[in-house]
Amino acid sequence: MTRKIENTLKIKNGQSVSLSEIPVLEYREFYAVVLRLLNAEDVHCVNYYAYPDNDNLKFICCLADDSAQSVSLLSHILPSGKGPGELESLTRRVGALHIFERELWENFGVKFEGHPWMKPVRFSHNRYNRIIAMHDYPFYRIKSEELHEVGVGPIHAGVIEPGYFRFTCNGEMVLHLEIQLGWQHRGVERLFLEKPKLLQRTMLAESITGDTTIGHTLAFAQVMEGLSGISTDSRLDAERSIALELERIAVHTGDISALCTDVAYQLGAAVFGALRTPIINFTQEWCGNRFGKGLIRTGGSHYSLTNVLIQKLRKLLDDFEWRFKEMADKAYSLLSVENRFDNIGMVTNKQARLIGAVGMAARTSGVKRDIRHSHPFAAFRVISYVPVMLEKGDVYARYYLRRLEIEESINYIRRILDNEQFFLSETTPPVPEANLHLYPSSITVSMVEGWRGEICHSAVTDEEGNIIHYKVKDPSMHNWKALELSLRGLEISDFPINNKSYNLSYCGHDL
Amino acid sequence: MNGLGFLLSIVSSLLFPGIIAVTKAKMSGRKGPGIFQSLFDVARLFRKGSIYSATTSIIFQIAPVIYFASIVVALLFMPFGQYKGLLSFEADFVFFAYLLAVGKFMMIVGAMDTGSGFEGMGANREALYSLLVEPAFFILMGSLVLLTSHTSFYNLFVHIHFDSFFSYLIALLGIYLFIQIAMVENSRMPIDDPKTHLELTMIHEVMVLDNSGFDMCLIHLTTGLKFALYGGLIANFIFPETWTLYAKIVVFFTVNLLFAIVVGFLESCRARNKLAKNPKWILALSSISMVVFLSVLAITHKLFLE
Amino acid sequence: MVFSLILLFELTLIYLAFTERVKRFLTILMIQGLLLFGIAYLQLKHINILYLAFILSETIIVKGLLVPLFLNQMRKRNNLDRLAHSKVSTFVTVMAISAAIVFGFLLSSNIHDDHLQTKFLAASIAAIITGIYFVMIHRNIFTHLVGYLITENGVFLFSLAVGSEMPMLVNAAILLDIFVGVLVLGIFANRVGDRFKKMHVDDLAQLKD
Amino acid sequence: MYLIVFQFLFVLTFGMFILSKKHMSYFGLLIQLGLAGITGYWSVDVLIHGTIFERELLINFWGSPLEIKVDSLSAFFILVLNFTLLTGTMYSTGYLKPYINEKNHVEFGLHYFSLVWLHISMLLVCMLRDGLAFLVAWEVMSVFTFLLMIFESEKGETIRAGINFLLQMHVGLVLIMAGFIYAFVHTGAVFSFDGLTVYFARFHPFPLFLLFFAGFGIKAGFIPLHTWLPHAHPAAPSHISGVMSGVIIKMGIYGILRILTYIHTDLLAIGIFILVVSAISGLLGVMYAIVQHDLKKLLAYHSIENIGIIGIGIGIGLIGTAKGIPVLAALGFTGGILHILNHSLFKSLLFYSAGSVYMKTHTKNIEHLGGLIKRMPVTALLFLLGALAICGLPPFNGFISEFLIYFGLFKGLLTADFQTDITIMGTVICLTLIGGLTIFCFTKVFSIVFLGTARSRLSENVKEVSVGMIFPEILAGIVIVAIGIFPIFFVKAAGRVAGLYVEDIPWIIQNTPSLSGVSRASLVFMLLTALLWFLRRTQQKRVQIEHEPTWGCGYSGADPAVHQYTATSFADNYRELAPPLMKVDKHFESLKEEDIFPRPRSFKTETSDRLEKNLVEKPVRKVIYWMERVAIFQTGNLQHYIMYAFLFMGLIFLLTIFKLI
Repeated sequence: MTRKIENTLKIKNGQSVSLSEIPVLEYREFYAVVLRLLNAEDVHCVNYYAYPDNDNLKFICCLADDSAQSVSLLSHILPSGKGPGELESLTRRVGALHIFERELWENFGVKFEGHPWMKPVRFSHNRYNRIIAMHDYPFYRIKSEELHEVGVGPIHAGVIEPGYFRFTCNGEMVLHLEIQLGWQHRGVERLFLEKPKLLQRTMLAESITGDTTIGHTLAFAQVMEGLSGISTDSRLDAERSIALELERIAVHTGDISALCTDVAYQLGAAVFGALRTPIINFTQEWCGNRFGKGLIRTGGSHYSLTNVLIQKLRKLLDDFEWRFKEMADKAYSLLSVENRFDNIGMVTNKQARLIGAVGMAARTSGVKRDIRHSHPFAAFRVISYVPVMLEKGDVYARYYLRRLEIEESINYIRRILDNEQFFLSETTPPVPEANLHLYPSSITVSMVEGWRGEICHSAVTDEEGNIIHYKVKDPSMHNWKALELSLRGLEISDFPINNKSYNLSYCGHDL
Repeated sequence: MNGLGFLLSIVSSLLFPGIIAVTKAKMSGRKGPGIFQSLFDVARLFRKGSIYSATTSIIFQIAPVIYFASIVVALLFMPFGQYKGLLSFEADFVFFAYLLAVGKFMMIVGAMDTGSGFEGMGANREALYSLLVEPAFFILMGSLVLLTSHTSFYNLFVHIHFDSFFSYLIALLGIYLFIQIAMVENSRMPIDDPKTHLELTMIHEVMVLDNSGFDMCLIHLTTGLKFALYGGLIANFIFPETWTLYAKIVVFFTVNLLFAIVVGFLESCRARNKLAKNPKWILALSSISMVVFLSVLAITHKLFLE
Repeated sequence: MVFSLILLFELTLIYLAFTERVKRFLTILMIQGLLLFGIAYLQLKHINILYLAFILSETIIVKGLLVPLFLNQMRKRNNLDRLAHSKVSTFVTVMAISAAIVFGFLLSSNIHDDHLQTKFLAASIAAIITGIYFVMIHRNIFTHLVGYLITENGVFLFSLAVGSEMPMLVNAAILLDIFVGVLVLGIFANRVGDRFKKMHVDDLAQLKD
Repeated sequence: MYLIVFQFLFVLTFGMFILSKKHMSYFGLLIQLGLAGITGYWSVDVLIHGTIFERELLINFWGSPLEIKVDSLSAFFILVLNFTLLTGTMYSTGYLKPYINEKNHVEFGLHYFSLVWLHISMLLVCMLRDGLAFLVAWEVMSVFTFLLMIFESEKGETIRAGINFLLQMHVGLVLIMAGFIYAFVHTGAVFSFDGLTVYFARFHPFPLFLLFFAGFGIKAGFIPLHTWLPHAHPAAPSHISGVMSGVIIKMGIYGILRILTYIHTDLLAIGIFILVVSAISGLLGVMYAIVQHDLKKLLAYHSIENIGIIGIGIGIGLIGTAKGIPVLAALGFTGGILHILNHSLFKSLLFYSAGSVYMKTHTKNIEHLGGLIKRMPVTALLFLLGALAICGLPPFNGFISEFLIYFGLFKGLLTADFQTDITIMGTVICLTLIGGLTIFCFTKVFSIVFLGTARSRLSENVKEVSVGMIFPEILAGIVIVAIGIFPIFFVKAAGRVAGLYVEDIPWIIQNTPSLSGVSRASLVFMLLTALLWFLRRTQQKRVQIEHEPTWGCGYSGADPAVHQYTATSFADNYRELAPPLMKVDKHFESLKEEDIFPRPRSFKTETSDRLEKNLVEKPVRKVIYWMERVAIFQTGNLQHYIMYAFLFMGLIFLLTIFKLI
């Protein structure tokens, strides 16, 4: 399966390989290879991280090739002589890498020469430079005495997570928006190493971001399964996919409701808000938790999707679809709503590519980036999924895409339920593993398309099979930049609906 | 008896926010707060202490007082059928409009006193929109002056007659304009959404972010009073002269109730305007009132059209 | 009664000025067609029943239904749901159209002619100016068409202004009306409908006739 | 007796130079008090009894005795200018204190000498009827204004503005002179104002009126003749700006009003002309004002706006007279004339308090100010008073004059014909827009300058100005409130002046109930405010009061100076509405689609007066360009000049041969 081409190691989504198989390049060569690979349209960087390896710093870069359905791994080593080293920044050439290099700089003090936007990512507790504090964030300032700044956060009027937004404005027009995050750094990645038990780790994955429980837990489970060589049966795959799509439907419906609230369209807000409830109630009936906590476990499941539940689900979907359509027809053709969303917060296709947008933010700008399609996992390997695409990249597109994706997800769940091969056996899925023996000196990259976009988890083990590095990447990491871009030259009053239209995760970014 | 309009308006003002809230709740299928909830809120605020920003000066403290006083004095002009307002005089509507402007001036300045970007935003928008809505009000009043040959609120409403189909149309347009002007003056939908929590898109509510206690209590009361002000005008607009006092009182409250329900309804069934659209929207009100004026010219046979 | 309808017609022009949606334009066209139907009926009640039937069916069917529905089809087919772009700010447009309305009244109040029904003239002037102004400020070919149709409504009103004396002229105007309508629609159905099916509004703008 | 003292005071002014610098202002004030007392006495007498006061001065002028004549128009202006000049001199005592060491004795003496003589010349302008004497007094007024203006002559900007002022005043003078001469040549009547009666009775008055309007309009600052005004006001010391805006530009209005007393035909055309020019001045004045960053320049543009309001009153008054709508005529004129007084009060107050701010912070750029109310509370509150008054808000004086105009307009609606109704409605729209825009502008100015936190070091450590500077402001403030609450007395005085234009003024008496209604409502409003304030105080005694920083969403690292609205930002929202009129150049590098990480940038706006650019700067540049072309010939080489002479002679020779000359 694994092949070595162009000094890289190509693996599949969720596959585990031995560390030694990953080619270690000179930085100059690494630089050239990464640039060459990223030149292709359908290759993007899903993760780029480093971990201390025998006093050195080992950098691992994962580049996903969407057309070949493979992930290329390559690495380089920065010997730690006297203090942190200095590398030439890749961001200058590929903007999308900015967040990874900033993270590396923040955590290890590695200087990236020529990086245009070297700012702290999340003020992690284990950051290299502990002197810099929250209120020292180096904001971009436009030199003028005629502009005013508006600072919003970290405590918001709406009950949302903490984040600080600073707008540099001329009157109503926003000239620059800068987002400072990192108000709730919990040290999730370090906790993965500190908590030895699988259950602890699973629960940790469940709470990376509360609204994407299924997505993150699934990514985690895939990592564990990959590292321990467990293969899942088709029934489990189907259940996982259904859970993922249900989560997508629920959150999207909630977001549509929230968008309606933000433009003061009360009817839409109330009805969509109410529509979300039966979906999450079904999840509760299935696994006991409305947000799907406890549903996804490594190697198996405690809660089988029984025939009774399947019948209920079918009925629920029929009911939901009908009611959703009725309200959506109204909400999506109401001119006052359309007027409010239209033509604002545009992120062009070019910009989306430059910043490496993922998930919805990418798909609304015409960038076809969907892990379900390009790196299929679970049931998506069997029944292919065709992503929904929009071109314009404005708030309306993001509002509209949610509707289309909900409809598509309903269809997809039906296709799984209708597919005989998944539910042939009456057998319940295997009981989840309690203790795992992980492959020594291995690495796994697991990707899942959560409702927000691609989630990437990656783990590295040492010679004894202990995890020595666990890396989580939430789609928000990329997409916060899209929010910044879409505010350029926009009216400040359009910020809330823009923010809501992305609905990015604060804790997923802060970790 | 001249103060009847004033008294009735005060009564209806107390219920206004409650009725709007109940309507909105019913429209979205919620149970919603009780009608008197807003009054409890006001009472609670009255008992509360205040927090002042250290940046503010006396302007910030006196602004709500003047704002409230301006609306109350404006209500003193409110006629009721054949009873004059307490302070009625000729061309009193000019004083009325400028008095409202005093309150607004002070609120804007008071908001700017906090030195906050949010409140600056709200103040700026309020200043712009209230300046744009003025012409609509004056043209409408000019049309009524022309229609009735009188220049005080009391006389305007006493002498207004609707007889032909055409004059009913004018009456309808007049009511429409009064409602929309009220919406702009009160920063309600579709100009502004008072229920939103988004500091960046609000107008009036963001201006009063730093107010608390007694000041906030006055501001809350003023919201109702302002609605009652326009509700009262609309009610006066449609009273026929011949009705008895009791019928008028019933109609007065019905009109106010309907007005509140209409506001609640409007706020439920549409999205608010994009902020950049508001100036145009408000300007269109002036255009509509200009058409009303032209048609009044036609009714009074100043404009001879075959 | 007739004057009330004319008044409503003027209001549709103001509405036209501050709306920015293609969809809304069509609603306005439809309303205008209905208003014209009413006006024509009330005004021409006394003429030959055949003529009347002809004129009425023309206003309600062609202006009120056929044209807007057809345009709506076009809009859907070409995905023209978005904003109608214009070079001039809406703020100026509202003022310009209000000025046109006042101008119409001022001008027609100064004309004293026994053969002229000035109340139609006032609205007609306003509508013609609005239509032309609309064509001038918009980049988009579709909105140009709306502008033409508004102008055409103005011409219809104008023919009513002189119409009671010269019923033939009314007929001529209406024939012209239908002719232009059909012609324009035909052209658009061919050009926009098929060849540019997938094109965006902005691309259409380059098509300027 | 009074007359002799009056003239003796002229001579006494020369004593100014023998005094020490400290005492000059008091001496000037004394003389001015004398002048004001005497002329005020005459004027009050004239206004009360409606008589005309006539005397001959002792001075012989051009061989004949110089006659002074005070009618109600002159009397009204004399009272206005006396008050403003007195407060101006009082204010200057404190304002010029820092300059005592900087300026030498002659400079200082000249300043006060000019101030007193400005007073004298203005009084004479109002009193003289003889054409030539009037022109001399007019010229003297301009020259002394110039001298006063260039007090800070070490600044290049001041000199430039001063010369610009003097130049434009001379253009005005030439136009007025041309008017007199034109009338004189055509009729042969006396070379004086009274001589114009003959001309206006015989010929179409409009063309000649236009000439006079252009001449006086330059002084008054009607758009498009306003271009000197926004430069002169900021350049002059603040007491002079106050006087300039308060009364000097009103002399232009005086001239126009004086001319109008002689015109009895063609009033409709003149009325509409004045109305249109004034409406444009009013609207554009305030629109330009909003985008200014220079405090005094902004106030200068507001002078243009208020001249517009005065003009609107006069314009509709004339239309009313012409159309036979007495109520429109009476209320229009009364409102316009009362606004002359009102504007002089609140505008001088505003300029004085702006001057105090400048004196303490040394900057006129409002983007550098902020939070001054805590350091200069009295100045701030007086400025607020002036701001409320200039916005025409009750219960202050600005409202009264605007109310009269509105009242006249709405009353006029009833009896007017269709076209007049449309005109009236147009005027109403203009007035409401002007009112609204003024509120927009003054909420901006007041809050940016006095509220919030300091935007720069300049406004951080300042102190309140001396009592001597506050006193004249308080005087003006008292009159502002007095007119606002008890308007009837002042309206009657203005009505007396309006009587010159309108046959009888029964309407003034008829609308007094309305005015007393206004004062009653104003009193109720003030009482209610006081009552609520008292209630609030008692409530606050019982509850807990805390002081915290302004709500900033819990973020501690923000700089409060940058996180508040700036003047540019405040104005920007409105500017978007009228981009063709408001040319504001933004110097700001915009980003391209692919620039996802912005480069270091800066932002700056620049406002330019489009009218000034197109009407003055461009033609002047054209002229200079052609001058320079001609200057090629001026080589300074003798041979060349001789050659020119030969060429010229040759040309003459040729032309004669071909019988062309």
